Amino acid sequence: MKPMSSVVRTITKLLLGPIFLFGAYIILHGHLTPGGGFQGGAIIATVMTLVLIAFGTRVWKKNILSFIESTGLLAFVGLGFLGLGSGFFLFNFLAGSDSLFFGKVIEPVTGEFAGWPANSAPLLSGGTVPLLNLFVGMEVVAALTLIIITMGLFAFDGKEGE
Amino acid sequence: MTTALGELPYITVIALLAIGLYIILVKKNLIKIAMGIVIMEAGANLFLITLAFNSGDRLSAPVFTSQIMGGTPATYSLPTPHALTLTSIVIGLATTALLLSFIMQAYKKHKVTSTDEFRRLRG
Amino acid sequence: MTFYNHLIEQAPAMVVAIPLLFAFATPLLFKFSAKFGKFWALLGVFATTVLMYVLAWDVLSEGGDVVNTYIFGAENTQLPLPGDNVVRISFAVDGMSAFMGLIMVTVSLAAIIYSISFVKKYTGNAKFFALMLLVLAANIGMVFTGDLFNLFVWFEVSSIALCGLTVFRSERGEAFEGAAKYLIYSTIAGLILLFSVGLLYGQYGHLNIKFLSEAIGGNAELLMVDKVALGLMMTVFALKAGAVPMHMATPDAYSEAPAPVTAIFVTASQAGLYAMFRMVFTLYGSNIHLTIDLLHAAGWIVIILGVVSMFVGVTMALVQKDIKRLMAYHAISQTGYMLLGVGVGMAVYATGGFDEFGRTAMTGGIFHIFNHAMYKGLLFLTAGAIIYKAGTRDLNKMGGLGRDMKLTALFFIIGALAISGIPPMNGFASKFLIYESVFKFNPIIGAIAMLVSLLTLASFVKVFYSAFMGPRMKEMARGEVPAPMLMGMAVLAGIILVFSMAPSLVVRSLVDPAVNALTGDGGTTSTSLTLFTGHGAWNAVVFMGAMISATIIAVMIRSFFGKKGMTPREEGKKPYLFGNPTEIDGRPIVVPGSNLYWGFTKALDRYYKPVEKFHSGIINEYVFWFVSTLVLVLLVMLAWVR
Amino acid sequence: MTYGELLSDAGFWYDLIHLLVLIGMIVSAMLVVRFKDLLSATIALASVSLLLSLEFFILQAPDVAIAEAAIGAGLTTAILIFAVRATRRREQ
Repeated sequence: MKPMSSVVRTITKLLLGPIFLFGAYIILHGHLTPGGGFQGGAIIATVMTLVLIAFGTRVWKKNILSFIESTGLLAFVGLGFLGLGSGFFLFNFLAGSDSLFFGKVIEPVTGEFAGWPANSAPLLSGGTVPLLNLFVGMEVVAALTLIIITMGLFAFDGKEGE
Repeated sequence: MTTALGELPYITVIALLAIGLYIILVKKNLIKIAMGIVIMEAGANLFLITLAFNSGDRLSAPVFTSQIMGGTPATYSLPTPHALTLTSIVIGLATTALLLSFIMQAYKKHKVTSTDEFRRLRG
Repeated sequence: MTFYNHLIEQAPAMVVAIPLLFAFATPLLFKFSAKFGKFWALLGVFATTVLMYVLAWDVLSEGGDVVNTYIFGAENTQLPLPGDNVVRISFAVDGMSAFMGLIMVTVSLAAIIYSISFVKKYTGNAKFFALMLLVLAANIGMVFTGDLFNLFVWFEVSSIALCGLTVFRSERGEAFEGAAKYLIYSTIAGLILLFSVGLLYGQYGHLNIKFLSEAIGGNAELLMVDKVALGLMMTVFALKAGAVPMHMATPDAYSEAPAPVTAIFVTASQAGLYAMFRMVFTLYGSNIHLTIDLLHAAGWIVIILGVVSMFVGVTMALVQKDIKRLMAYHAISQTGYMLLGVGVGMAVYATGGFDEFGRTAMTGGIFHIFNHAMYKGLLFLTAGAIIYKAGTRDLNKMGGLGRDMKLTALFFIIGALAISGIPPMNGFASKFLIYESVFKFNPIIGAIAMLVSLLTLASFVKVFYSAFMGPRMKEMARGEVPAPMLMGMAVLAGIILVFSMAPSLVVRSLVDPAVNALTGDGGTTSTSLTLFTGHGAWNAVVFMGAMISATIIAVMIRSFFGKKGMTPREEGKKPYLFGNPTEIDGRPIVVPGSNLYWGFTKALDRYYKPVEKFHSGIINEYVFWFVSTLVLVLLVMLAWVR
Repeated sequence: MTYGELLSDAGFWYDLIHLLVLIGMIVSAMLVVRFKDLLSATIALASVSLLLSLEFFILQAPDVAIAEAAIGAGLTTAILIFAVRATRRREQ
């Protein structure tokens, strides 16, 4: 696929940042507000599609994408196995453990430990859930972009995909 | 259900399923058939979400910040079907992408787009 | 808590999580070294197999009706269900699940060992092995799941991954066609399944199977939504299992997929069977007085699907020229036996007939699932080996492979005898249970079942004759297939031989717990080394003893009274089917495999013409048959069930 | 005041928008059937997805609405356009 006109490319450059940021927000804030790894990942993948259409198919490297995809999936399952260490598969072992970022569950009014997460709404309260969202997001971005690139290459350049 | 529309979402579900099925049964173009599947998926997803909305009087989205804003925990629409629908959307995308790439490859190999020609395997 | 207890507690989740972990790591490791990647994939499937065997041992030795639950992310994985945890994702492993899990891991192990050298000549092996492991995880997930939505998810994951594998490095455009048809079929089926899950969720507000089962059983009378949901689900799972008239995409995908993938395809179809039986017995069987008519109607639907599948499958197989397509139609025909056996069990469930012959029929049907997975997996693997060496899949263009591929020929014979139900193979043991009990249920159906077995043998004679006998075709590669492929086949062949000799032990330790898990019956079918059906008995060891002594007597008679001076080779010189040089011009005489039963098929022209038109290859018509079956089943459910 | 109450309080306008979205969805789906030009049909399908995501939003499922908007209206449309580009544009 050839790059499109400079108008399209400029608009794409302008839109790129905000949409990417929105996708990242949806991923990282997914345990508290509507959204999560999949939704955010899909939004970022639409940006990737935009970039692909505006700048041509040469932009993305497939190898890196498939590496990110495998890593995301592996990290997700790995986190499930880590839960095994302190309890059971996919156990939310960070919740309520007062660890660095994700474990603090504090009642916003009284400041005391509030038990299980997601009953109240401080940002750093989901335990492993934000991490899982992040990994899912990685996987989804990479996988959907790969699909788009492979099909785009096939449709416009007549190349066989992997 | 507090709206005046009553059963209309369900009627839409039936309509979407029927239109999708009609496309799959009648239309001969393979890409049209893929579109029919997408429409049927839309119908099934809408069915699940409507179910979640209709269960009792729980009308609000399952956003937990609403509790801080003064809502009671009981006033949210059921989150389970939402999770189901999300999964079904993911699966739908995967099948659509895979099906379209098969159709593209088959076109490249044999130049077929119609189901009448897409029948080397038969008998 | 000892290590063993901890292992058993975690095993249900691990059996799914380990193949997933290995699958996702495989592409990364292939980047370093292809050899290491293959070893890693093999390690993954091996670890899963060992863990599954340990779990199955634990579950089956408890008699099968004890449910080993696993609730994801909970503080205690083994909380009783239903309880506070009904919203969570859960696995429930009982005898039937463990039985199916054993099948999945065994066939996958054989298929992955086989693939190591089978896919060597292609690129992109990393994705192949990753997808194989993913299919394994999806299949096990489908038989372990304790809630309906997970069932849908694993159903779709398995379909999508299998379609991806079907087109793996295929130069044939037909592979894309087969995969696309299978994908369209299974996607529409999946949507109907999702819709029916939605119906049950809307009515009862839960997805957990145990919870739903108690909710349905607690009703004063059957609701319309219950009947509709059961009808939809049964048809969907019959499609996944490949029952006629919703089977058309199945032979397309089976025959175009690479051989190890086809072997796994068979187990994926059987997961569909499992899901159907699970829905009928576990979801609707908790209050028999309420659902007795429903189960009776469901049983008859399953029986009719089974009989039609058996007959259409085997007759279509007789006229095939493509070796894998022929075997694919046999897979459909054999699925008919399982449907028939369990269907008879369903139809007489909770009536007097169940103790009399229903249980025997069910045991036969479920035992046949195991046998079918083993011998059909083996046969598909041998077909792959034949295609690997012959370079063609057309039966008329191959021949003489038996001279070089002696081991493959042996494995093929084992598989072919087993699928045709020749004593003393394991296929006979399960078919024996089905014949005896179905004959008591309805003599005509029993007779059809035996006729189908005969036709099966006839068509495998044709394959053996075309592929292994006759003159060697010039363009074919010489020699035996590589060792890993032989090992993969040997695993399955060994299991078939062992199970042939001790069918009653297998029934007692594997099949009875599975039947008990479905029906909650608690009975047994066999004692000691003999299988009893109430009418007759089958003991492979006695049979073998009789056969060996008969052979010895025959040899003795021949050596004492036989005509002296006749060399063994003289008989073979005649221009018979074996393709030896004729005395006239020295050229070999070959009857092409597809002409072997020409007279038979010609005589049945009035049957074959419409049936071949029925398999038209047009996907719109295929979907139409699916939808009309769906409508028919729903009509039966709504009009005839009280 | 929760989100649902906010929307229900809008009363007539809420119902009107709901009605329009549902009818628009059925009409767009019928247009998919009617259009012989596959690119037009793809755009009609995208509008089905877009209206579906609006409907999800009205039915209090914002997370599903986000996913449907990104997937249905964005990515599915893109791959359908690729597929039409790689095969024939008109349905014969």
